[in-house]
Amino acid sequence: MIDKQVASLEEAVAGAKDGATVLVGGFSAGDEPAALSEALLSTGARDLTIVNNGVGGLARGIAALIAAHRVRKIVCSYPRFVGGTAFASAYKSGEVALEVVPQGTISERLRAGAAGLGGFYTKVSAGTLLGEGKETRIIDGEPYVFEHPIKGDMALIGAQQADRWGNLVMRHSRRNFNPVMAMAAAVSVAQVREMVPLGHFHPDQIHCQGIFVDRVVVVDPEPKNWSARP
Amino acid sequence: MIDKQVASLEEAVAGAKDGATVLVGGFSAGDEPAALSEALLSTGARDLTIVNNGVGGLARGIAALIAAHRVRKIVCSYPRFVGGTAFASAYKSGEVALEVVPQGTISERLRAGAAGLGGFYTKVSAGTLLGEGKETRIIDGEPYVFEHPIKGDMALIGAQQADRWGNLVMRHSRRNFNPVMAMAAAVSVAQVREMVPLGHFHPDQIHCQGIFVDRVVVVDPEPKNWSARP
Amino acid sequence: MTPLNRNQIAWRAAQDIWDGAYVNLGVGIPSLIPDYIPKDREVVLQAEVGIIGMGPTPKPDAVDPDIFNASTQPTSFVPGGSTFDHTDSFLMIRGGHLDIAMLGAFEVSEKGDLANWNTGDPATAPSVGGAMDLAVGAKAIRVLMEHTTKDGKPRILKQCRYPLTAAHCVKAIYTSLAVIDVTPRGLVVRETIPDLDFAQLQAVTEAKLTLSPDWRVIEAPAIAVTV
Amino acid sequence: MTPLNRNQIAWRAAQDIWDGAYVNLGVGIPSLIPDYIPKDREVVLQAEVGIIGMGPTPKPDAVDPDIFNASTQPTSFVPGGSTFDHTDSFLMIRGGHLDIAMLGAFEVSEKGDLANWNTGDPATAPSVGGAMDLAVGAKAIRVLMEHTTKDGKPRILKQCRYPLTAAHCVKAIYTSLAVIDVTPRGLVVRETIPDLDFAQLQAVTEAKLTLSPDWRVIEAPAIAVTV
Repeated sequence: MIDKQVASLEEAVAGAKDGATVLVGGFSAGDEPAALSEALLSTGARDLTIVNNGVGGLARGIAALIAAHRVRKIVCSYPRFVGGTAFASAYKSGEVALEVVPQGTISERLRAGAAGLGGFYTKVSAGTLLGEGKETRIIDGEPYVFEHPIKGDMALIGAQQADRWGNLVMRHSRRNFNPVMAMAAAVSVAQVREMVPLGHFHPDQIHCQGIFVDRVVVVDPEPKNWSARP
Repeated sequence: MIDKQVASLEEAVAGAKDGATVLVGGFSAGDEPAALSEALLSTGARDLTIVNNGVGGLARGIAALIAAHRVRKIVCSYPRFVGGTAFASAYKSGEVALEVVPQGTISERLRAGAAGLGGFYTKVSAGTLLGEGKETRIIDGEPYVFEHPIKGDMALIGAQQADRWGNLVMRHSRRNFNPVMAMAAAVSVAQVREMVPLGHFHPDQIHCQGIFVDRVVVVDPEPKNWSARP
Repeated sequence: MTPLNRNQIAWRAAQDIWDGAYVNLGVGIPSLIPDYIPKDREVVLQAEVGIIGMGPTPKPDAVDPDIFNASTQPTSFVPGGSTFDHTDSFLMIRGGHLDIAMLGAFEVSEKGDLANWNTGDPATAPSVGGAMDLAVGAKAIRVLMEHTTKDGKPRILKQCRYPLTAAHCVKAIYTSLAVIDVTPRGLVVRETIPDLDFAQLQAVTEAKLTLSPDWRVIEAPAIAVTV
Repeated sequence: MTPLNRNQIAWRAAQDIWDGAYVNLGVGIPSLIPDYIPKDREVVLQAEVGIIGMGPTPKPDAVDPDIFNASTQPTSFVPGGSTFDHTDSFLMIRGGHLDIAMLGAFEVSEKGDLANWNTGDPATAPSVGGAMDLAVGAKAIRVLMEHTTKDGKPRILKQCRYPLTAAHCVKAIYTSLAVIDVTPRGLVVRETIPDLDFAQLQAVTEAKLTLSPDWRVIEAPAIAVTV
């Protein structure tokens, strides 16, 4: 029988290794699956590469990992968070390396990793600072840059509901990077607000199939840092 | 006010030009939006390139277009239909050219066209007859072939329900190529079973956003060739 | 001569959005646009986070914290509005499905080059977000900005000084002083504020301007600045 | 010596599918597998058309014409089953998310090359469908086929004669005579049917076989042929 629910956050993130690439879902610190990302602290894993749209918020989740010196590199589109100091000071000191990637290119590179593609060409960043050093090709008279897939060793994502197969439904703006990150990682872990019985979901209305999800953990949605705006 | 519903099949396919590339949704003849594809007959357009998973069924839709000598080329993964003669004889006589593309590569090329990408590398077909002549690159020690985007001048797709914005919901196995074809064409036309009021759909449960859809026409679902298995 | 304030710039740009247009609004002045779209036009607003068909900002007691826009501010759905994941959101953006992206900018060049993501300050990490995707992908890029910097230096330049977001992408510029089209023959002034003569405008613009034969004066309503 | 019939080949292959496996079943013999999966195992079946969690073939009066599999035959959902579009379906297939694809074949080589899409007949258009995507993408490819052609010629070859679907992809072969693993040291016979000696098996196999130290006899139940 398939039952992907685990009882604790520690079980949920078990096996994270030093040097791992961890994909962290959510659009910003406001919907980061922070309980999962800070549970990584309990694993002792260091030298992590974090792929996220941003660099975490004030104190929880990614910011806590940076503050605890667990992060070696961040791949993101928007390395700025008002009032956040964890990344800013680690970046200034050189402790954390930064790869800035246009937001759509992050999700497309993740999708390429998920879909078994070897890379793709995009116009985005061609002829700009972020396109420097990238292989460039003229396609239909316009410059395109080559982008490589991103795969994660682990994905930490958020969802509204899950069943025991790991089928997930997300709510409103909180879908964002979560499905593609689940698809792009070797081990994908979802923090959900609620478990539902198998068969609860309408078959045409699942946002991320259980085949992409390895572990599910219910996290009390009450703590403000999980449900509140950043 | 946005209202994409049109009153007739003729209006729905208006503007199809000689030499146009027409993306025809559905997985097989059983769920081909046949009312739309055979409405193309009324436009007089010739030398069409049809992109579809197959080559049409017994008599309706794509098969009717081939029989009426409107088709110059077919891009598909499975150019065979039990009992169907329209394509088989046009292929034998050389009237219709054929480009066989692996099924997943068709949808991925369409998605690249829809997403503004310049092409991508895939392992699929590398080292095979279908990979001959394609640019090949070794990525992580394995051969990949380069695939170009596909864009349509028009897409003809099927859906269960639409609202006046052109938001679409598909039912069960009938989703398949329909969303990505709507996304990949300059003019996208949906044949639907039912119109629903704007706001009827749950915001998280739309399968193809209206931004990808230009025209919607209600087709009586009763005719056996639209709802029956091939 | 009174320059348009930020809300008036948004008002002016809003008048040029047609009924049925699909539009992405950037942060800053563009975010003020929704209040000024003529009521008889149905305009569909998209945001990078994966939402289309956004409605007005909800009252504080009506905020649903799961409905937010690309600035992570609370928003709402209009009937027909929906969500999708990030790969579909940027397929929409990069694939040319949006009619207009209305963006803020630091600088625009006479060729329509856009600089709106990086001031080159080595102390802060450069933050691109979805700026490059929008600049490359939307069918038309329209920029909304103050005509000059706070210390009066031109922002419309022969060549951008800041790192580019994308080259040759801007189609129109709405500033505190004028509406300017980027054309193959250079920058063409379509409208100016009252009591501003062409020489005055050119004096605060580094790039060469020409006056459109259809030139006219902007008649903006009085609007208080809200942000 | 009685070769396994098609249903028995399916039965044998079904015994090796583990609880919780995600599996795609090709047309032909693989399509018979669902009836033979041990009842205590929860196996999730996927099809190219964009469906996962397929259940049994519905009775004629329970057919929903909108629920069909990759052979466009009626199917059903088990609880937890769902649908998705073609791009997600082939992301799943090509991206290595399926544990096993069980496929029919014309020929398999000793290196695990697969030929199952094209017999090179110039009179018919070659039809690839999703065969190449599955062969390249699933974590393990297992082939189910008659051990020889109808006129007794080997299908397990030193080198495929028909055009390849993909190179080096097959991990195991279930035939009417044996279960054979494709290993870095060549083809290793894991099981054979009763009363078949190794020399007899090698005689109808072009590629060189070796016998596994764990070799045993297949004890298949009697099953009538259904297709």
